[in-house]
Amino acid sequence: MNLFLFLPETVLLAAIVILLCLTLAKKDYGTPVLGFFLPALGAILVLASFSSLPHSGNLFSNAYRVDPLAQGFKCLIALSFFFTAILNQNRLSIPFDREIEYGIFLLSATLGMMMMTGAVDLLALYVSMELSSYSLYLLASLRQDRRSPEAGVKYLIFGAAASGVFLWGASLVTGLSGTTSLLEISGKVPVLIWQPAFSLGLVFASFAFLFKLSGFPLHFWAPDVYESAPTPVTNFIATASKATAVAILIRFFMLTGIPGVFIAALGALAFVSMTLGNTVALVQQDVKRLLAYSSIAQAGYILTGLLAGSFAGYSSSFFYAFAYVLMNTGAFLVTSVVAKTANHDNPRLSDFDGLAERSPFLALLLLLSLLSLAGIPPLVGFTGKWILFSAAMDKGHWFLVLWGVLNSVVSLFYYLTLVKHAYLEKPVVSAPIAVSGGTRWLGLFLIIGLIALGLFPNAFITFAQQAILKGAAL
Amino acid sequence: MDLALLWTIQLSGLAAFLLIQLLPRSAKKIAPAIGIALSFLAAAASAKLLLDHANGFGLPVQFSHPWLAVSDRAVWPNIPVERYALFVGFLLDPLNLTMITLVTSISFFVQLFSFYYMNEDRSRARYFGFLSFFSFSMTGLVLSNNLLQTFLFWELVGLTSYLLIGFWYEKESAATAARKAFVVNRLADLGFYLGIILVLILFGSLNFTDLKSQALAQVLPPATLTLVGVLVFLGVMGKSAQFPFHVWLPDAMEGPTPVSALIHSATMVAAGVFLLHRAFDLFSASATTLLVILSVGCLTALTGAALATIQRDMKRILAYSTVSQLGLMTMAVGAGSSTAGFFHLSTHAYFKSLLFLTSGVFIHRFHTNDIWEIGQKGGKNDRLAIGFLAFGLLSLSGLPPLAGFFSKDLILEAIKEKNLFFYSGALFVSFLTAYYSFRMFLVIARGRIRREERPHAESRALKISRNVPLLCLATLSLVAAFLGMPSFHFNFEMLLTTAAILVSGGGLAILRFRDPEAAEQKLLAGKTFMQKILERKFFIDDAYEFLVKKVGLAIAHALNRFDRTVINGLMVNETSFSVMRLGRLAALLQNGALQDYLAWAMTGGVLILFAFLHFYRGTP
Amino acid sequence: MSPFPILSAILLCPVAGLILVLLTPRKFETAIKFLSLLAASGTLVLSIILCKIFNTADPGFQFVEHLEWIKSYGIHYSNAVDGLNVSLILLTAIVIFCGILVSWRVTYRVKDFFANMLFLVSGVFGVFMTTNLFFFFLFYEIAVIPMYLLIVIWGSTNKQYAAMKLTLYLLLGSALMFAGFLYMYSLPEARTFDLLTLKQNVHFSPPIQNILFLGLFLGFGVLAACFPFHVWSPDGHVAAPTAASMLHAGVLMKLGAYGILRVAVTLLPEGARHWAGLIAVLSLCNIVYGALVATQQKDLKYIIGYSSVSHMGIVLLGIATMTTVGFNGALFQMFAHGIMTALFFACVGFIYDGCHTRMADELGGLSKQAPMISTFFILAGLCGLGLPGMGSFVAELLVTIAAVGTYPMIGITSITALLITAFYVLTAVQKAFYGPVNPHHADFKDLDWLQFVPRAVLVGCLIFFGIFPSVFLNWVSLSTKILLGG
Amino acid sequence: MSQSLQSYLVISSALFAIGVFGLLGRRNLVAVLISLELILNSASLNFLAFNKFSLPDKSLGQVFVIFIIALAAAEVCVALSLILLLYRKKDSINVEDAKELRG
Repeated sequence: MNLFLFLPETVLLAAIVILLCLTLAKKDYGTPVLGFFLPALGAILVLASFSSLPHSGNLFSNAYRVDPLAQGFKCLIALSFFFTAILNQNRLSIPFDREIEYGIFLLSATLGMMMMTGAVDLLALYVSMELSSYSLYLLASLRQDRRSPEAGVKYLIFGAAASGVFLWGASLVTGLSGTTSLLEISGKVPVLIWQPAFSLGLVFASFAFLFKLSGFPLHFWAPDVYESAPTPVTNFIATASKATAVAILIRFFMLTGIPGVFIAALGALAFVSMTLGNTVALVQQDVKRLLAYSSIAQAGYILTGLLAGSFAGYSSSFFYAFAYVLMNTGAFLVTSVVAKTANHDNPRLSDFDGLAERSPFLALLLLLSLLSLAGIPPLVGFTGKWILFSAAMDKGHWFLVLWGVLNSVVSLFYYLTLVKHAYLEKPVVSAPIAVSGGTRWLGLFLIIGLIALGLFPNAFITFAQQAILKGAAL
Repeated sequence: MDLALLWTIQLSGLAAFLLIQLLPRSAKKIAPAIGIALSFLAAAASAKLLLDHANGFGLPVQFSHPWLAVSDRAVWPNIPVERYALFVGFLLDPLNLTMITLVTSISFFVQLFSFYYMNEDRSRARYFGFLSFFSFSMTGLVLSNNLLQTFLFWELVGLTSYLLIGFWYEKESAATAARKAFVVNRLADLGFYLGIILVLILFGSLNFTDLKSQALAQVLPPATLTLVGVLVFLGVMGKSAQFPFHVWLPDAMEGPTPVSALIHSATMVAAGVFLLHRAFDLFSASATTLLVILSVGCLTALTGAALATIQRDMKRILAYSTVSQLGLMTMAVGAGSSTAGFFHLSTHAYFKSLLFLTSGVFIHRFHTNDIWEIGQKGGKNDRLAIGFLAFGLLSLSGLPPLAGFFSKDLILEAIKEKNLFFYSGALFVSFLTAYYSFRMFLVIARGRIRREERPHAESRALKISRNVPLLCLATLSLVAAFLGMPSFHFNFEMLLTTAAILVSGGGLAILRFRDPEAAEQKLLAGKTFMQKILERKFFIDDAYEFLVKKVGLAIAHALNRFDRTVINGLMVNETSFSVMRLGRLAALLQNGALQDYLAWAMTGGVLILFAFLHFYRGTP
Repeated sequence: MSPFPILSAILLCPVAGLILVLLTPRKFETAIKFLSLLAASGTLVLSIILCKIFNTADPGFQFVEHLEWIKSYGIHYSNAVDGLNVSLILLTAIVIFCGILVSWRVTYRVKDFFANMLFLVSGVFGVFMTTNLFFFFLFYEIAVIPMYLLIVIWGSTNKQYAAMKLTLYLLLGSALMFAGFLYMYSLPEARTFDLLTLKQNVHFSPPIQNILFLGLFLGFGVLAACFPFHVWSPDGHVAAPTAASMLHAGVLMKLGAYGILRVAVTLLPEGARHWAGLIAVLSLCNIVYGALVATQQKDLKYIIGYSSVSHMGIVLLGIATMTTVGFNGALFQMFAHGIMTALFFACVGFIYDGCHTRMADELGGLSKQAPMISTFFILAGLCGLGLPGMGSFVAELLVTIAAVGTYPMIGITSITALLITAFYVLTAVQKAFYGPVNPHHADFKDLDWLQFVPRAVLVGCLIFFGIFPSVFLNWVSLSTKILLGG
Repeated sequence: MSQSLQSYLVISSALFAIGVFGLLGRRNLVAVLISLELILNSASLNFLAFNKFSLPDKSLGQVFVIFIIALAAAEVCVALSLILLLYRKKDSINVEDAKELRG
């Protein structure tokens, strides 16, 4: 068992252990932990996952698979953890005594997500999913105000119901196929598909993953949780957990294939989540809730890519997930800084007024990330959408593609409204906003990333295609 | 050698215009000098050309150069020339030569006279610039060798008349008159434009030398021949102020008088008749076109003459008389002899511009256009002007030795052969012409002087620039009569009829206007029914007013509201508001209750379940 | 791969200018202005050289540049020039050069203004050059967002509504294009976004051609202000600042018409012939409707906005005739109208800055006060109403010849628009320029030499191409013949 | 699928349905938690039924069930702490009161 295969996870485990010991110590180490320890750890984690990219092999008697697909997503999750760690500088209303627990839950959620990307065994998948979900439920309710426990409870019960459905589906699948390892199941699928119970189990299992992706029927938790969770956590939920959802869906669909009827159902779900996400976002006043609905709409676009079920579909979803992480982090970074200056964690549209005068850097970052979310060239969002929709169009889903593009036009309306507030309105208080070191460097990295990846995406697209090829090969 | 001369004639106007524009503000004073010098150069060049080809030897000379490639076998397989292009070039033949000398000479004299007329006006430079630009475009029109180039300069001439009519643009009436002139011309030019395109498409070439009636008859069926002829005639109607489109000419008198002398009596309005003569084969190819031309000409002549009889404004009388003379010329062409029409055009150009310049002298001196006031302010004391006025009016009404008599006789003969009804119309028109010319002369010459206006002293240069053009124009009109006469045959019977008309028309005028004061009282006292109609100009202006305001702008107003409410309101705003309403509706779905969320989620799952079972026929 | 990639050089000029402007700090305003002027004049010089060395005899693509971009999706950064886009590149260069000079007097947030202008124009250059559908779409949408910012921040009457409407409308149009391009890519024998390979080895069946052409035509028609979708252009132009509306009306609307020619007609000839009748009728509506509504407008910019709708109708009519003469006329009209509208907006912008009003009734007697700017406006107006000796006359002549040749009734009725245009142009001139001097703006000064130069350049181009149209037609006629399978 | 396996599956589906019904119907949050447990138990019943009748590797089902039980316990502990937090803020654990986040 070559240790390097498991490097990122070991780094996380070690960190969790260290933090647990710190909680025992009497002195309160909260601020240095969040201020210095987590970002440094994030950097190490990113380095570890990028260095372990080329490795591949099977662990824990084929329950855990390390291949470019899993490693690629691990890097993505590490990146979003690192971004969240940096965003923690502008955290609000998290009581001092809970800061270390905040760190621990963040780490355990990341560990759970990383395990999920690698898990090819239903049991391993279930355990890691529960690990990451439980830590996210707690993270969502750490804030001091009245409404965060309500969000936490909602998130938990919704998640538990979804994992219950997953379990029920998994039981049927395991029962009929006789094994919990996805690799063997994928071998048996052509035989077993004729039994309705088996495909029913498959459908229920993959239906449950929509919860993490916040796709249509299972998206209800997203707006409430995004609004009441602290902004760094919202960013983490929006980026990391959605990326993991994409990872599992790619893995699951690739190995077990999508039954014909389910493609039509997924198409309908994608259609509704796009429309719902974009239209409701038009009427939102709270920025985090607006971004929640925008992420529901983005889930719709990713579903369109996934349901193509083709090699191009999976690789473009992988690319789009990466682009999505960058775009969303940009938007949440600006929201967190604005929230910090406005000193309440739910900035409204009006809090963004005159951002261009107060800090041109933030305004530019906001403009670029929102336009990229809307799919405007030359940013990465556009290239992502282009290859995503071209995969769907190859499979003949022309209506979904047309509907997706029309939706991105509608989405441009509320993105541009936000941009208008930033660029056009006069600021209420016109003091310039100082952007601290870490956030400024992250912002710069994001701006360059959005434009560079948009214009020169060839390298990453080829990597994504390799990852999918290797992931599919048993 | 000819090409060099042609280029000098053509470009001298343009050179003057550009030079004057580029003059710095301080040197604006020398603008008249440039204008006059270069127009003299053009006149000299055309005179030289006239001498070179005195009796038409070595003509016609043609230089043409391809301008625009219009090649499309796909659309018009039957076009004769494989890759035909639209050409630009000069054509020189007897007709052009006489016309070019006429145009350049008159424009030189008018420029000379304008030095006297416009010397107090501050924006003189702009005036002389536009005048030179006018002579450039007029020469271009005359010398062109194909229909398209004629149309090109046709529009430019329309533009300069717009600029010159609206020269004193501070005056609201001048600006409106200018716009009216341009729009009416434009309306007529549409027909001309369409005619040219039809000829180009159906016949392939626009060159005058190719437009022979036999060639046309072979290619085009008779119906299209008439259509094309009438369409091109529409353009002529616009420019030469024929019946429905004559409304702009009287209003064009808002411009300075030398302008009216040059443009609205001699050259521009004559362009139409010139085109009739130039492209006569196009019209004579079908008899119906000639009939149309004849009837429109007669209608114009009658309305022009009738309206001229009751005008008080001196320039308006001359304007209406130009309209009626143009009607006569068109009737001559309609009657089949375009040479008679053209001959009358050349003589009329000279004595009519002479008349306008004399009216310029009166207006400049007495600062009023009304003939009664001029009479009262001592019009008859200006010996020279009265003399020229008499000379012009008599040649207009056709006194034998003068120019008018010969050209009008030819026209009457041509129309007589053609058709008696129109011949009687022409006679009545010349009767009315005699009547209003004598009326004008009597009112000015015999008016009792009330408040005498002593002429303020003028410098020698001004005197020359006033009298020389008048003198030259008078002599030239006589010279043109004798020189340009196509064929002199003494028709005694025609001499008798014209003399009779002259005597009766003049006598009636003398009878009524022997004592202008009494005539004015009688006029003011009671307006006969006939006078009321004439006053309202046969309600044509009101018809235009109605068409433009009530019909045209009403449609535009309705379309504008349609655009704002239906397209902008309905298609654009409604769709976006409905999307917003859909959003608000969908937001209700998110009502905060956990169990509603779970209910919606589970129904979603169950729906998929049912869909699955329903469609699941064992095929994955 | 020609030795010196002139096309990429033309594209990189504004991009380099943009980067330099972004780097210069905010307070060096004159430096920013000179930088952008340098970039604009760079493109102008290069495009004039391009037009000079463009070989009118060679029917195929020239100055081809090719660069692998995303191999797996058949996306290459490939530029090429033929008859269709050489004149449009020149047009863009001229309009941006004059636009920069005209906006010399902008004072509010100079850096962002010029950055947006250069970004907008690099998008437009990109579209005109590329022969790859991906980059066509990429540059097409790049040009939209700076236009939104230009209108929102520096605009005038109800700018927010107009900016949002304009952006959403154009993106709606581009959505149809997006779906069309992807559909073409999805066909098994296509698998590439390169226009040339698509043209050779993809043969769409007639029913698909019809639907696809309709989608693409509507997508491009929105930008070319085709009849039912024209309503964004007058509002957009009125609200935009001078230079932005110059660029937008002058160049961006031609993008739509160019797109129809380059993509829709090249790839789907049968579809084009199938819908030609409908396009002809729509363009007739454009022409007559635009002219009629323009007569009702009080604001000078609205008059120009609706006159652009009417003139774009002539372009669409030219395309609808599906003949080489019609195409030549359409391309010529695109060029001539681009310059004319730029001149119009330049003059009205200058008047608006001076008199703080654009209502024709409130401006009076400007000719007396400011003869130079009034002459420029009147010249632009005369070109608008198709006065011979100016570019638009030749274009309208060619299009009318083609139209009367193919659709006689439509051709004849389209001529009436010349009369209506004459009416509303002269009414506007009379109200705004003639008549007694209005004391309200007695202090309105005339053009200084810096503002004189751009407008003189525009008038010069109009008159040059009006008198020597064959210069333009030599560029264009060969490739339109090939486009129609000559 | 032998006859008795089907009867077990029917029972577990019934259990699953009851759990879902309880999830949607009950007003008390703790009751909702209980119905969640029911769903998890129905899944483990499924596993055991399959384990008994058709699974080749008998240990698979039991291992899975043990994990389910362990994770259910963890879930309950987290859920109860959150419900306690909610109770402290809102003095009631009624699902209808947790409706402030909406729109």
